[in-house]
Amino acid sequence: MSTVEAAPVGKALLDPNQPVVNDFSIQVATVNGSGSQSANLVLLRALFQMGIPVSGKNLFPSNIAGLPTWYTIRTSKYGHIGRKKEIDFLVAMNPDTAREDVMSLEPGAAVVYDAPLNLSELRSDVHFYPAPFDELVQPVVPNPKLRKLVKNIIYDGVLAFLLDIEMEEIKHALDKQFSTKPKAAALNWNAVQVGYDWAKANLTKKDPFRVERMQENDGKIIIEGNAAAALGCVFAGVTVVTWYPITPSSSLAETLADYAHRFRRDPDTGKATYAIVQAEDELASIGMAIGAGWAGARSMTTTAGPGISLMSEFVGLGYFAEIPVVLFDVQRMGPSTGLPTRTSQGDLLSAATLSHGDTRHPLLLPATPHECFQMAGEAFDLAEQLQTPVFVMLDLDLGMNYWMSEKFEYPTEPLDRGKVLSAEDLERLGGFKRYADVDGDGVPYRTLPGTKSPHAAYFTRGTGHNDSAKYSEREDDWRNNMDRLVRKFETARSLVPAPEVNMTEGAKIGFIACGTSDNAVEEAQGQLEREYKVKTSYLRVKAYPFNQQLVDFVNAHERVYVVDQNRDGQLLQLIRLDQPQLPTEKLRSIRYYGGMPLDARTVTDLLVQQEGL
Amino acid sequence: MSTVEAAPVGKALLDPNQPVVNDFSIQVATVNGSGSQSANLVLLRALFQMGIPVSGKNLFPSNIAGLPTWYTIRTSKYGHIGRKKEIDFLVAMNPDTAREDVMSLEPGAAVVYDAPLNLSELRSDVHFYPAPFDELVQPVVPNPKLRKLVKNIIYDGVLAFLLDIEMEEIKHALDKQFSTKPKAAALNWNAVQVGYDWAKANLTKKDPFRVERMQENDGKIIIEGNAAAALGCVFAGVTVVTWYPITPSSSLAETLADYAHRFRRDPDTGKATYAIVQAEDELASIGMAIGAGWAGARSMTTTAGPGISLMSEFVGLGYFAEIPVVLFDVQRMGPSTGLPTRTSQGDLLSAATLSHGDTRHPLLLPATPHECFQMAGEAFDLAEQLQTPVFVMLDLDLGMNYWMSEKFEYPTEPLDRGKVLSAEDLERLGGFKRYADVDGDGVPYRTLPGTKSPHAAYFTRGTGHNDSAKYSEREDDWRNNMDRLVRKFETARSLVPAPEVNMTEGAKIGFIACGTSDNAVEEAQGQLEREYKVKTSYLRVKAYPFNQQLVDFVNAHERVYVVDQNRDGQLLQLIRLDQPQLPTEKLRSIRYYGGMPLDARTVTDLLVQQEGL
Amino acid sequence: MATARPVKLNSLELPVLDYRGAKTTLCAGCGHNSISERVIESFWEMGVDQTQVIKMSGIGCSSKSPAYFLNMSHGFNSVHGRMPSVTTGALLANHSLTAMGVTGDGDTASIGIGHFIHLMRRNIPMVYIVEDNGCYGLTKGQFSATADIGSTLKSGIINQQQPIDVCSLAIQLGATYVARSFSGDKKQLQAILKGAMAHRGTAMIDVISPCVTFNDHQGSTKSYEYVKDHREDLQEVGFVPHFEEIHLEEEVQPGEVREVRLHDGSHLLLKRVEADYDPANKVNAITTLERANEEGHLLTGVFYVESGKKTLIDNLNLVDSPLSRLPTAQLRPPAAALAEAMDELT
Amino acid sequence: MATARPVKLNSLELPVLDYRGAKTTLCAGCGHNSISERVIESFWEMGVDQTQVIKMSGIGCSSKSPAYFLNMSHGFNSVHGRMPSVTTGALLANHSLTAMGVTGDGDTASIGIGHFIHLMRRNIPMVYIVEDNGCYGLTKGQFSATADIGSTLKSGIINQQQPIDVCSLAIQLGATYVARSFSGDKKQLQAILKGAMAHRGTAMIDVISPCVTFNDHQGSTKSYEYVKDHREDLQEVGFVPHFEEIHLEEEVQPGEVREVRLHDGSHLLLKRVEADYDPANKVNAITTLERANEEGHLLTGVFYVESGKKTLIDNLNLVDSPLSRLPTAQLRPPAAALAEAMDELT
Ligand SMILES: Cc1ncc(C[n+]2csc(CCOP(=O)(O)OP(=O)(O)O)c2C)c(N)n1
Ligand SMILES: Cc1ncc(C[n+]2csc(CCOP(=O)(O)OP(=O)(O)O)c2C)c(N)n1
Ligand code: SF4
Ligand code: SF4
Ligand SMILES: [Mg+2]
Ligand SMILES: [Mg+2]
Repeated sequence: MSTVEAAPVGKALLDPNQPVVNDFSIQVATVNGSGSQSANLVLLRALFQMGIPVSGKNLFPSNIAGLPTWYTIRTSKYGHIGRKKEIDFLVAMNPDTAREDVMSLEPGAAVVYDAPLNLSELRSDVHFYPAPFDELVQPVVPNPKLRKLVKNIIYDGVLAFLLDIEMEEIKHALDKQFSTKPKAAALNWNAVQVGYDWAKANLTKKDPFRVERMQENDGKIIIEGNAAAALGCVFAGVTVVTWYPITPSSSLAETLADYAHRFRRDPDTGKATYAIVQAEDELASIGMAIGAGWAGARSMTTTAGPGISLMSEFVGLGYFAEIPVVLFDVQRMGPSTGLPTRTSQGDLLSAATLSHGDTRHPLLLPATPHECFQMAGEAFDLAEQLQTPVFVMLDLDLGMNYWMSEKFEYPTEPLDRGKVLSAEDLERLGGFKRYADVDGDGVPYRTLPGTKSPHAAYFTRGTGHNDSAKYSEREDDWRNNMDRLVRKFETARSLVPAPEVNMTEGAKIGFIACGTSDNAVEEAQGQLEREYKVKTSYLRVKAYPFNQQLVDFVNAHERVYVVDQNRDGQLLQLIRLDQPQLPTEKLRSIRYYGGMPLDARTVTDLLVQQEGL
Repeated sequence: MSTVEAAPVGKALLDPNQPVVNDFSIQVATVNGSGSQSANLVLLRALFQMGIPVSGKNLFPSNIAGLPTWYTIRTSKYGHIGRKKEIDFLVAMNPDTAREDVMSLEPGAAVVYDAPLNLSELRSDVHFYPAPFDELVQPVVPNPKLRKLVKNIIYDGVLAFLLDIEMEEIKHALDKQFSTKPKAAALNWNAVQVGYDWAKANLTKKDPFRVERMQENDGKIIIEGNAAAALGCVFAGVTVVTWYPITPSSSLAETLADYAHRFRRDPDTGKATYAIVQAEDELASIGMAIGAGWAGARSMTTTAGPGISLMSEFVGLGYFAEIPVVLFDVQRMGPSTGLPTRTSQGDLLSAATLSHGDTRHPLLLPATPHECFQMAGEAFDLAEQLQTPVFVMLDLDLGMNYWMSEKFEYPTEPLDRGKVLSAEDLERLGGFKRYADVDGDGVPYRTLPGTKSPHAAYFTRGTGHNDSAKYSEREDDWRNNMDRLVRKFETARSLVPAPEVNMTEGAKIGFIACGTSDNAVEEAQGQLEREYKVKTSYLRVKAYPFNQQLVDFVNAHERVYVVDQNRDGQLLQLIRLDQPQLPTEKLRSIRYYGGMPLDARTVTDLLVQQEGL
Repeated sequence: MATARPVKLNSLELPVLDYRGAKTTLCAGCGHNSISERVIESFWEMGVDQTQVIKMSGIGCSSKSPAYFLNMSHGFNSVHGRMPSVTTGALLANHSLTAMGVTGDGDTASIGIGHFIHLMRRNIPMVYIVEDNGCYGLTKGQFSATADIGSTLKSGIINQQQPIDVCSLAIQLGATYVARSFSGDKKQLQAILKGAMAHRGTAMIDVISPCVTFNDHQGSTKSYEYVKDHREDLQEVGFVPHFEEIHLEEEVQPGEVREVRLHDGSHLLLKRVEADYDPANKVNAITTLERANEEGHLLTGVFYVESGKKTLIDNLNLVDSPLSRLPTAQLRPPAAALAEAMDELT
Repeated sequence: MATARPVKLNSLELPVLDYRGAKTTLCAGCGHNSISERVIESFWEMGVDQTQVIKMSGIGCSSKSPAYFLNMSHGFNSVHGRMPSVTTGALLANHSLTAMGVTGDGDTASIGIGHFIHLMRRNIPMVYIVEDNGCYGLTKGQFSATADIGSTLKSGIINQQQPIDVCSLAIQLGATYVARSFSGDKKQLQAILKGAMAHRGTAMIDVISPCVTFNDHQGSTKSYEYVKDHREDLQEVGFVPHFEEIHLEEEVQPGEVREVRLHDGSHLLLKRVEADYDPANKVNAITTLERANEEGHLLTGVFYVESGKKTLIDNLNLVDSPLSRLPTAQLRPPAAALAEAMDELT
């Protein structure tokens, strides 16, 4: 590949005298299992601690060690923390990908690379900074075995010099990272300094990119969505957690176990107020969760697409026998095993309609760790209020990447345990009918096993039953029950979180999106306004089923673009199924299904294309 | 309950002097496991042999013995073989339901009943014929144990007298029914005659219902849809059948085993050209079928709703790894275990979109045994042409009830085994790319394991792959592959059977329906024309995805009613998802989900309601 | 309150009638009905508080039977083959419940064998009854995974596949009370059942329970006939509840009887133990079963009893009060906890 | 064609290189890689025609390995825990194929145990290798169902659940060649593997294969260290292919060696059989394993070999030519057949 292909000869480089401050992206290309993860997190934290809006996206392979990994960090003084497509600053440590990584840069970008890779010949329109990492690491780490793991941290030092990252913050971040391993902390700090000093002594800054302290992050935290959801569950009083390991959901259950162990044990006895069981498979984990929900637990399971498919039969039982249970689906790229370490919103349709026969399930659609925390609580309340399976749909980007966030507020509302009759209630009522629609909201009353009353017992089944939960094949019983379930779903419509609506004066075009598409859409709105003078409104749904606000939003605009991170436009499909009266010609689809976190430019380009701008 | 409630006093009975010939319904109410099934089939056959258009619907409980069963037979000189709601002639043999059965009759109906039940007091506006079945059976069957089983056949004799059914035809039908058990045949014939003679001597005909020989059934057969599909598979060259028992699909696999045993063994060696395996569960049966399809078999599995749910993960693999396999879903009433012995079209949506991630699967939608036979063949061709799972959606009504049908034509077209490369092809081509879109139709070429060529091997996986079937996590590989699968689905659109369109001059209203809704819709069209002077057109889809004809049909009418035998209007939902550009305001929904075979009156009433006629 | 009583009452002052369920819809003569009778008697005689019992099952004729006993207990007729996981979950939510699982051989050994195995591994505290007729009754008699090689269907089809012995599997995989009985043996089944109720841990009982409609013919190895001819008792099983004294009938010599003490203080009395069979010896138990299978004997009796082994519930170290009954105060950590977590993340 | 050869060729005139696969993406030092090496050597040395082989697996690091051997064979990396059913189906379609299944302990013993059991019951003719590291490697090291009680995770968590011994299950359920080996024992593993290839029926081999990244630490019972310390060989296993003469080294006394003849005429040589262990004795095999487990020994060797037992394929009485290759003439019955069926239905 000649340099010419990469950039027209003579194209002027960006002028370093016009610095680009707090508004660029860094990509670190390494090999997984090489300890680069901590080096990257230290970098991210240091920038975060400098008060600069920042985000980090880990692009890792579906294997344990030896394959290419990319970590991209974006700093944005404007607070845009969605993915940025173009890489401004590359750290090339992986021989296997270095060539392609460099060739795909925009002119004017900068590259720190492992000297032996000899990348500087590749093109003339980017700034190169070779660094002899192996030589640098040797004196720091006598033991050759350990070198591989420390080598990477050195680029933190080099970047600190090139980008003006404050060394104290790197030190601080390092200590946090290795809080449990002071030895490792010291060793790594040592290595960082070596990198910094060497860079200072040997490199001259040529590129325009640098950072400056800001005050944006005061009181903010940095956390993965899975951890946030886990905390949400712990504070929502989850009592039974059953799961089966699967990327990208495993860390939700594992973090939950850690937090629960700390915060959910009896101070005196040390005994647990929760049970976490790793099941033998997903059929068992949902089965246990359903059994637990039936017996009165706040129960949940965590999984990803393949697990959702395996849970279909049981979720149908949960819907029809009316059992509260919460399912966390941390979506990855499907179909089938697909790309286990790539993000997507590909399970929306299957989750909402999971199982044979006529079934519908509420979905909660968090877009931030803050919402992961909050909606975890709402999910358990909804499940028990409605006595039905409730899905919380995260995705890999939200669940496994680190996000800046406001601190979570301590929940003050009491837990809503739904319509459960106590022995006393039963005494007073002289009995009850499990599936009678007493309140007209489609939600029946239930009793828990173990309720000490001769009137408490009823028989739960996935087969036809009448109001009294007695087996019935009668047509009228069947239809009454199925119609009540529709009423119940309408009740759900009024209970689930309302969308976030953002109307723009004079906008003819509207966006509808959910989950992690949020950052890209918001940033795209700005791009459209600035670059194309196109005003847009934006409605972000936070849950399915949808409410009147969505209908009004569509009616209030000439064209509405529904943004989906899947091939088939599943959010749009759900809207069509849920609100069939909406004028079809107004609804358009913006779909991205490449597995990366969605970026604003993609959204902008696809809209511009369809608008013919 | 007083007779007054049942019918206004003084309401005149139908005049027996104005006979109702070949246009009424008979319902036999018995207890299951009491041998009534053969008595009813003999009745059905006798009428069939008399050349009268006839249909029989068995309404049985989800248990083996001792619960109420109803068998309804409809004779219709007009050829309407859908279910008729109103019962004209009741045979009440079941003490548990007799009261309700009688009270729900229209005035003017007739009732033959087991004398001890004393039903004649119940109301004065129906004709009663008590018969002492126990007394009658005693002399016929010395052994008390056997009496229960023979008692029922006696009502055939009584009905023969009351309805003018030809005794020779009953004899003929009996011999067919008991062809393998001449002793039983004789015994039962004896009992029938006893019934006839007794009736002749003791009953005076009061009601207007009777039959007369016609010539409608020459060359016709009478068969269940499951048996027809089984025959279709045998003649379509199915080689691997894996299944797990479940009502109402079991008889498809079991009949297939019988036919295959007769017609698919090597005449010389007696060895089988097919393998049928009862798997340990549905996950295994679809897994085996997929493994077999991958290795070159024409493979299939049979199941019902719960099995479909359990097969979700594997079907996603089949879609993504592109493996031919045929799934027969004989639909029963869901969700969950639901009503295993009631019919429905409740799996349409879940089957078409089965599995997580972005997936779509072709559905074939037979309406008659004739189509069951034919589409079984088409399904295997399609699965191998498209290299993807193909569903054939029957329902309990079609699969387990007896239907009149034209004889099946012997298939003459060669089997289409799809794009399979032989060792010679590979030699010539010097290799191949498993997932390359060579022909632009989205359908790639494959090789079968065991192909003796160094170029034949490729690696099949449910994870991301490139054209050459190599593992890939690259965004471009993923998107190219997913886009090709969309092209492939468009190819499917052009290959699946076209709808049956029936345009009516000047009709503003159209019907769209599928499967067993057909009879009800056709009859309803007549009712609307006669009773409301409303002209309607009718399009019956035979497959999903849909084609341009459906779009044109919708555009050609002011309002289109989509008929569904499920609660959520799943056929309409599929139409919305597949053809989102269709004007929503035109599309309306007629839904029945009571579990009985759909009847014309229900369709008519629901349309009239919405039309405000 | 000791007034003259018209009907016999148990320790809870309840007549046996109160322990019945809905009218059975199973075939007359079905072995499953006899088992339901034994359940009713046993729970009544042991004076169990029904409100603290859960009746769990999968799908099948056998799985329907929980509807036919213990009307005052919550019941859950779940999905095919999945009773083990549902029951496990229910006990996680409320470990004070007494769990009674009833399933079929198809439900457990065919579709459900995976969940069965993992339940045994966890030693979930419950009574697990397999109503074993070697076929799928509810779907009209196809072979299940416990059908013996050579056994025939009514249609004449012969089973050629290795049967699964749920007892030897259960022992091997960690169940702590494993026995086999016959629906037709009132006395043995009741003793074994009561023993299971008195045990803490997974008590797995395989009960041969003929399907009179589809698998009770000549050639079937699960017919009443066949069982009578091929059955061999490992011991004569007696049961003495914790609230009664053990006293052996005269004719029995002490050495002849092995007393097995159970969790709640009740005892099993195993009489005429062949070769002084030790139900605590795992390897021997498995060997004995394998041998019996090879020799074509249908061995019944109590094969294995292990007391004191921890259950999953024990291992989870849960608070004493059932999780399902915990008040918000115990479910939601204090604000300080959240603050702590937040500070770590800044 | 006997010209001077630069590289060693096998009976098919192929170099071992031709039996390799893609470059492994597993961790350096992973036991699974060693097993792949043994597979490559064994198939090469036995001169197997790769085009007639299918490589089947589920999901996991272990299940990835079929991509790393036998490039010229069709491979199928299916879904988690379902390799058994997919392989069964493939063999139904074409019973002339040689099936090589590779899975992990999580894939087989956790999610897949049900399908595993039913595969054993059917005695499906295949080599079934469990690459057993006691954990879920690909999802970062959680316990699988073969983890021993007391074994710890890196995080310190201790397993409290009864492990599944896939060997004793396999024997009990009908597998006809059952062995255990260690990824680090080149000689034994290769002999056992070749024996499996020469056998007809289900050959189930449990290969302890340490996960260096997540389960090779102190406290793990599946670490290289632990295996070295606790391993016990039931026999020294030798293999003589059908195309070679058996000759015993001098120092071995005839009585010391047991020769087991295999389906294709090859022989296993089991030396220094402890207590003259008879691999044809099922009950004894199971007892031996259970005892070893109780005593905490990791027993390796060939535990059970049963020859001549019918496979599912045999029982189905299929035509000789693979179903996948039948011409239309054999697939579609004549018109007369349909006419006959129609007439019966009039
Ligand atoms: C997922 C699923 N598959 C299949 C069925 C159909 N089915 C109902 S009961 C049954 C087998 C019951 O056999 P068993 O457990 O032995 O009970 P039995 O009727 O013999 O007492 C089957 C296959 C079902 N209900 N659900
Ligand atoms: C249905 C489903 N559930 C969970 C997963 C996630 N997953 C991938 S591999 C694996 C376990 C692998 O363990 P094992 O079979 O022992 O293989 P190893 O990696 O240890 O070699 C799991 C749980 C999946 N891919 N599919
Ligand atoms: S079919 Fe068999 S198992 Fe079912 S109820 Fe009747 S006898 Fe019992
Ligand atoms: S993680 Fe463990 S099992 Fe997976 S490749 Fe690495 S060492 Fe092997
Ligand atoms: Mg059974
Ligand atoms: Mg493993």
